[in-house]
Amino acid sequence: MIVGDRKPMDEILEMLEPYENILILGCGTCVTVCLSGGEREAAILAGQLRIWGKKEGKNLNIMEHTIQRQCEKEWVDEMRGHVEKADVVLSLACGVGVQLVAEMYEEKAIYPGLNTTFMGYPVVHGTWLENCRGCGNCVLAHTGGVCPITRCAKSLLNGPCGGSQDGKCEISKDTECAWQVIYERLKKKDQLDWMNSYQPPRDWSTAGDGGPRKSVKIEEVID
Amino acid sequence: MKAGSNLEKILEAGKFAVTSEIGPPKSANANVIRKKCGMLKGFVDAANITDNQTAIVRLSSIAAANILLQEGIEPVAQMTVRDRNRIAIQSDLLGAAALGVKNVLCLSGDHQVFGNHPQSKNVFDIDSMQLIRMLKDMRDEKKFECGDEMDVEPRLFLGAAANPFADPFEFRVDRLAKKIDAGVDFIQTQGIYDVPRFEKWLNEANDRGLTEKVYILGGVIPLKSAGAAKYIKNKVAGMMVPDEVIDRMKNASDAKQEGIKIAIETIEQLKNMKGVHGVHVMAIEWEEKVPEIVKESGLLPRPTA
Amino acid sequence: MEADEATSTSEVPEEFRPRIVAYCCNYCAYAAADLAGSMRLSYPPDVKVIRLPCSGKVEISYLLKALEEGADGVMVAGCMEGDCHFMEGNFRAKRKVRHAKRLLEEIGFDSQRLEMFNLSSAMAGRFAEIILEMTERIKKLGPTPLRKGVKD
Amino acid sequence: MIRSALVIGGGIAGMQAALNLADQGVKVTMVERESSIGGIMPKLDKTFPTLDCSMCILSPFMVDCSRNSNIEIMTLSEVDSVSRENGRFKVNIHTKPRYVLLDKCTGCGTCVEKCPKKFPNEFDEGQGDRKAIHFLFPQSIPQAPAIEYENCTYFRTGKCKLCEKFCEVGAIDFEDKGSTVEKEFDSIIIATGGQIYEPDGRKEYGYGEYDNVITSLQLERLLSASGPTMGEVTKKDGSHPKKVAFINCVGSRDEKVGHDYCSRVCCMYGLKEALLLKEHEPDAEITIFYMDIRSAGKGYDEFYNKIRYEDKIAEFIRARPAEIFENPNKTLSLSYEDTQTAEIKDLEVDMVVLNVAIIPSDGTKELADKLGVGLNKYGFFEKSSFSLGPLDSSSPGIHICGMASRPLDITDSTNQGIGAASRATTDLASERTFPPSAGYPELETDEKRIGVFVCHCGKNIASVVDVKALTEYAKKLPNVVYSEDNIFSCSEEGQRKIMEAVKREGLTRVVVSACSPRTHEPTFQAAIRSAGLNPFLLDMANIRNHCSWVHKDKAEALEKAEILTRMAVARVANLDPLSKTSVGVTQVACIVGGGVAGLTAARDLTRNGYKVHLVEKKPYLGGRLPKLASVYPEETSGSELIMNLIESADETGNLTVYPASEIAEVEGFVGNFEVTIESRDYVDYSCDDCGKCVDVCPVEVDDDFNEGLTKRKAIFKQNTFPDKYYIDPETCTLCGECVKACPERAINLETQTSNVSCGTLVVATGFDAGDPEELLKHGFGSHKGIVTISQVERLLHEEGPTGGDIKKHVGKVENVAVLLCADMRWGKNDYCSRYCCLTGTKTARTLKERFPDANIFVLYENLRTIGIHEDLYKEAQSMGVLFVKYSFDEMPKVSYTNGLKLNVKDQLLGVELDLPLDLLVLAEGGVPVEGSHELSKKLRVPCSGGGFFQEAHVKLAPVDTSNEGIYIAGGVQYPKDVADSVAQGSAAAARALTIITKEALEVGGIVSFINPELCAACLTCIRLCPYGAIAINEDGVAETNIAKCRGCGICTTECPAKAIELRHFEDDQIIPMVEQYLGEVTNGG
Repeated sequence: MIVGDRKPMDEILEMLEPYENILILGCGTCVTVCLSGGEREAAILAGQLRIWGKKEGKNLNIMEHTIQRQCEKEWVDEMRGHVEKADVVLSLACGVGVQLVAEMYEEKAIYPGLNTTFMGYPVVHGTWLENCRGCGNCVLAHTGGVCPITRCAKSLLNGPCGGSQDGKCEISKDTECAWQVIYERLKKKDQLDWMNSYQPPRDWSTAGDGGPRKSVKIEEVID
Repeated sequence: MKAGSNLEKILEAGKFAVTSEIGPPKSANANVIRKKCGMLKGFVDAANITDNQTAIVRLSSIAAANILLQEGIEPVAQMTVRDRNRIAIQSDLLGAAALGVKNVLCLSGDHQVFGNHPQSKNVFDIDSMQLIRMLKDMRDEKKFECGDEMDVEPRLFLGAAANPFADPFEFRVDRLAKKIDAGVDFIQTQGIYDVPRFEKWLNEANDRGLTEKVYILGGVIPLKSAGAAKYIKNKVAGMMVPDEVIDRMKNASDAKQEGIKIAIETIEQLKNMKGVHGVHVMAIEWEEKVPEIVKESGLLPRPTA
Repeated sequence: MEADEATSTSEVPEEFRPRIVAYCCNYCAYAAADLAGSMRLSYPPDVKVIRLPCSGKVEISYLLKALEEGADGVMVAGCMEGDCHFMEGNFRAKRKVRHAKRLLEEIGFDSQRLEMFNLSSAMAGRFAEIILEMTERIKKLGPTPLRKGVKD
Repeated sequence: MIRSALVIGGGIAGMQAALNLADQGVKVTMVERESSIGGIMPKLDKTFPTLDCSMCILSPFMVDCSRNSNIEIMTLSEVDSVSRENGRFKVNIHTKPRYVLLDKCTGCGTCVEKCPKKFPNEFDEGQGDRKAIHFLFPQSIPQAPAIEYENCTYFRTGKCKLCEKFCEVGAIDFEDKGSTVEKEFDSIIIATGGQIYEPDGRKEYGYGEYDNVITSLQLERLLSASGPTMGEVTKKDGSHPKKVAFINCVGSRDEKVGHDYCSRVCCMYGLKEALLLKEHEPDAEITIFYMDIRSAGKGYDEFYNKIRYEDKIAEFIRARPAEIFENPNKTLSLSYEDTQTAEIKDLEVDMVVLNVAIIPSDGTKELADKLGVGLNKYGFFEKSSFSLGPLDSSSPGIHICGMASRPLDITDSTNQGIGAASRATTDLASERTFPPSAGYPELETDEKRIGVFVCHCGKNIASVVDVKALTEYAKKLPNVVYSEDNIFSCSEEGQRKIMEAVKREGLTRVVVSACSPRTHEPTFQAAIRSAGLNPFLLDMANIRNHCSWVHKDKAEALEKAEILTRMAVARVANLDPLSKTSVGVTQVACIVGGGVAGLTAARDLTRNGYKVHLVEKKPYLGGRLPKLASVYPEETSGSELIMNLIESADETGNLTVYPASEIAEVEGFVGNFEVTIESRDYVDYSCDDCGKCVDVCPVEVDDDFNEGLTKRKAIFKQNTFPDKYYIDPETCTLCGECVKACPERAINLETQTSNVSCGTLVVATGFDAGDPEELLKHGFGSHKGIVTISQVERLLHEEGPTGGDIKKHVGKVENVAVLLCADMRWGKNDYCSRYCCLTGTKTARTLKERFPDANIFVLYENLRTIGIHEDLYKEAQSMGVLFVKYSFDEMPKVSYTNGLKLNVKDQLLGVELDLPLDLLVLAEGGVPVEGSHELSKKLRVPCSGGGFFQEAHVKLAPVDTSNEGIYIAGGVQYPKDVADSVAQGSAAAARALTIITKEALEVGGIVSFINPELCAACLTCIRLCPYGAIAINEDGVAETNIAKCRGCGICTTECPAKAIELRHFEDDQIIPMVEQYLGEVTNGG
């Protein structure tokens, strides 16, 4: 899923400073599941802002609303009534959602309430780990299902660097060395050949280094 | 001859090579480098110039290499893939070759979180393995990475690092084999304190015939204090210091001298190992001690190639 | 008011009676409050208890809501750590209160107005003490800044 | 005829027995001679080793007893006489006058306040005061005071009657003469408990004479937050003690006072009190005088180690002080011989705590005579058999539990109390009876018509809160259409008025502003339900406990009462009618594990008339017991005991055995589990014992039945059930030779899968004896003379590999050492296995019996022959077995290269002993059986750290698990001896009976509800539910299993989509209370 973290409050308050009618817009999919932008987080943020407003002597009208997905036009369109009542929308969606809302309500002030951090999964309740960078050229078939592009701090392709020790990455003892994991998995499966042979430089053009990406399912598109 | 460097010649001649390392200053002060050159001249066959080691900004390794050439010491320019993409690397090394640099050490580079610009964006467009192959192709095939041809190729003697003390240990010889396959000419290893582990790695490399395909220079880093030894053991990823070594440093009346002694003992051991073709003495900010270490190890005078 | 009742402090104007909401676990704090009654322990009347099945039932929005509505203080009281009737509800409550305190601090609201306490059902004396402690604390902090009314 | 039982004694064992009987449809009369039930537990501050508040954990059980319609509590009562008629008991019960009428008293306590006389409080062990009319303790059940005749001014002088004057409900009755009733019962449970030894027999300690020598129970009261000093530990002069000594074994292990048994609990409560004392008085210097620290139980040794070695709470001195002198400044001087240094020393302290023994409670002899049951030599009730009948007296139909038979801790008293509930219902023809479900009326209108009833509680509320004003105030609250005040809302009249008003005014919701919902909500729920209203449409404002009793200022109190009432009105307006639903129960049990605990459970369940599926991993039943030459103290062979159990269960026709079988999968929940059993019982019962299969079997392995001393084939037979050949599936290679050789075609090498439906599961998979890895450290396996106790049992067994002659194995038996804690407590396994001191000492004694001239040493670190097993220790000692204390810091060293030798440093004599040995017996402890973790995952029952199954509560729910309907018994929970395993087997059976005796279970009510429209299927609730009650349903969203939900509400607060509500505590029922408290008061409605 897409993981996000709520923006620092100072930044949020600065964005909202000029406005009185504020809509906190939650998103019901990824950011709900990663506990950063769903109904509950929207309610908590709204509560915080109300207290802040009263404390500052502002006459704020804080509204909360959560929709299924802010990254789909139809859903975003459905909340037009709510948006119209607000001067500003603080979207708790990922960057995708914020952009679509901004696009569909061009006349409104649309601000992000989250920093979209990465794509990952919860290791244990409350802790998420990044494990895909969407590089557009998946190598998982060769690496025992562990992505070296994402999980190796140097995105190496030819095995662990000299900083790998006791299964940990050189950048921190809390980070596991992806290549250690890959090595163990492949060894167990008796599939070390790929890792033992030279891997040439990658084509990063699919990873966004070739400019903004677009995915077209030609079978779905009527020209 | 691949590059015709002094280092290459000494190794080709089957002589025991000695290299050392010079860290460029964190400023534009060329005199620092010149001073260090003075210390090393006549005691080493070549000296490495580090490339923004531990991701701390220092004077450029290629520029420093040029100063070494002026001072009459053969440089080994270090090149990491952390800060440059394949375009910049190829360009810089063409320049280096044009200036007369003949040795390059291909490295991944320490991650920038350690350095003084932890907020910077890293590159890692290619990895050290791919860097070796890219430079080999430039030298031997006269081809850029993209396949385009060039007329005058960079003649570079290609080095790489090997770390027998990193994990997974079983993969470390495989990785050496990969580097050889990629086209490396010589290897400088991580600093050796745990000699048995190094030997274990070397024996396997010998068994697989790898030491006949590449020159191996054992890394030696003299210790200054017991505290430094403990720091290296606990804090530096990919390095091992056995407790006996720490104890020796702790119990010594003159710790610095003990560090030098340990370094010399290690070199003595390396000299007698099959598959070791030289030593790489990394006296970090302690370059003045290199002559003593080289001398006491019986490696003087340095042969002329 | 009787002279020996330990509710008056010198610093704060006499008329300020704090309004404090206490979310209490049915199994410990609420029971301790009941026992405090049985033992006729006296404490200030400024706290109103809301009974919950477990302190783990406390939501962050309950805490914020009370403050937003103008409570001068909010407290959560759960079982002693390790003694939760529902295994670990009090630990979840502890985390929530800690988080809520952070949320308050980041909007510049004094998080001392919110506190979590742990006690067992037998600790009637402790309950009275906690109420006194919280009342005193809030009296020192003065009325909630939210009741100053809207500035123009 | 309705099934009925008499429980004598209302302590923890008696309550557990009564609750578990009542919950399986038995009418229970509980007779208690004090004015409240509770026993000793209400006096305790906290309980070891978890330091739970004693009253907190006990109180719900007491309240349950008082609310259970199958339980009649008779306090101030004793059994007068007993006779038997047609297999039933006729019992006369005499009740002493309370002088307070229970049907009238509301427990308001005004009388206690007004009573002018104070006397030393017996409940506080003579510390502090109480009135002549008093509650035994604040939470007493029944919630009514009693007048102490001897101390009452009226009874002494004929004047006073203040209590009567102030009682507004006329509950005081000075004419009360008490009563005697005759009742009939199917069975009787003795749960009369024990009492502490009053140490006046040890004059040298000056108890009762010196100011600051107190008993451990007195200290317990001082530590208690509700004790006489409100939790302050003070000396007689009111100051705080800075130096305190605890003396263990006061009255225990002490022939002088005639209690030479070990009281089993004192080491642990002593440690606990030392710890609590240190918490109260962080500067206090504490010294503990001890003989052995007997911290033998789950988590006990860890508790001891933490206190002694990690936190260093106290100094430990192995000595028994000879005498105590009181100095003029009231400090105390102790003189003692340090047995580890042999020096005579003195110690001066401020306070001495005597860790006193447990002795039979007063009146035990008289009661035994009335019941016609015997007493043991210590004066406790005698059991039919120590090991196999730990809950039975020698008289059929009369059962014993708790400390009535021997000193026990709360956990074991609970085990026995619950267990007695299954023993007392076996082999009966009478019928079970359950209270009918009261029904949950629906609400027919959306109209909110709220009635508010304000209670005076006599003067309790009315003297502080202006009740009339509050009643008028309530009338103006939103949606309130009616309000009235009552003198006592909870009295019969008060309840009738509420019911009438509900009907007359068409009320749809009710608020009672009175006392605590914790005590009175059920009362008023029942009242509105009788008036046709759903019981969940009620809320209470606690204007007594939280208001009138704690505030003195009338204006403030009224204001607070108004707010509390306003809040309750706001909540009740949004409450929804809830209902519970019936789920049918599969009235069958499944037992996993066929050792002594599992078989005991099987016997009790089958003899209660229920079908049992018994799954055993081994191809034969019996577990460890059939291997034993003798079971202490019965001296009967283990296999005989097991065969008796099996026959007793089998003859009912209710038992299905699955040998060589394992649980593959468990689905479902309490009342309806689906269990998949995989069986590898390859040989069927047409086997005619010819043994040809054995001849052809090519697999030879160590015979585990003979503890590896001999070999056997993969197909084999042992002298236990079933009586046929069988194959050990773990070693069988499925080669098929036996199939070909069998003339009866009795062998089929296919795995059979059976699916069994059951309402409950009992897990009794036992423990494994000995940790091979640790035993290796003593040379086990390297020398013939180094054996385990299990091996000795086989070597002494007539049917064992040497025909009972151990000499055949080791040659001569002249020098023997038994090493206790061989694999426990000092290395990898840092816990005490509890039973090995017993088996080790028993082995030493048996060997001494066989070889009187042999030198036999027992090497111990702390000798833990707990309870009456102390007998065994003394017996062995008197026979000449030598006991040597060693230290874990200087472990005994074994050498065997040049003859077997052992070197040990005797910690008491300080000398090193070099012992040449013929036999070194390693007393092995218990470790979790292989596969415990896998089984625990299948059952969704957690394991505690070491791998033993985790009980729901270490003290009061020792056989329950966090998965309701699944119970544990025996070694799977923790290593224990046969008697304790049997008691737990019965306890698990009793718990299982509370499920399968019912045709249906009521579920639902206050449970969580997940709105499928909002659920994002994020799994947060599933991960965080402590009871595994939530799962993703067929529609791909989370759904609560209302049978598993316990209503904590944790899921509701964590759901990121706010899709979950806890019924009865929904956001729109909580938030309006906050708004009504803090917002502007809305008038009118």
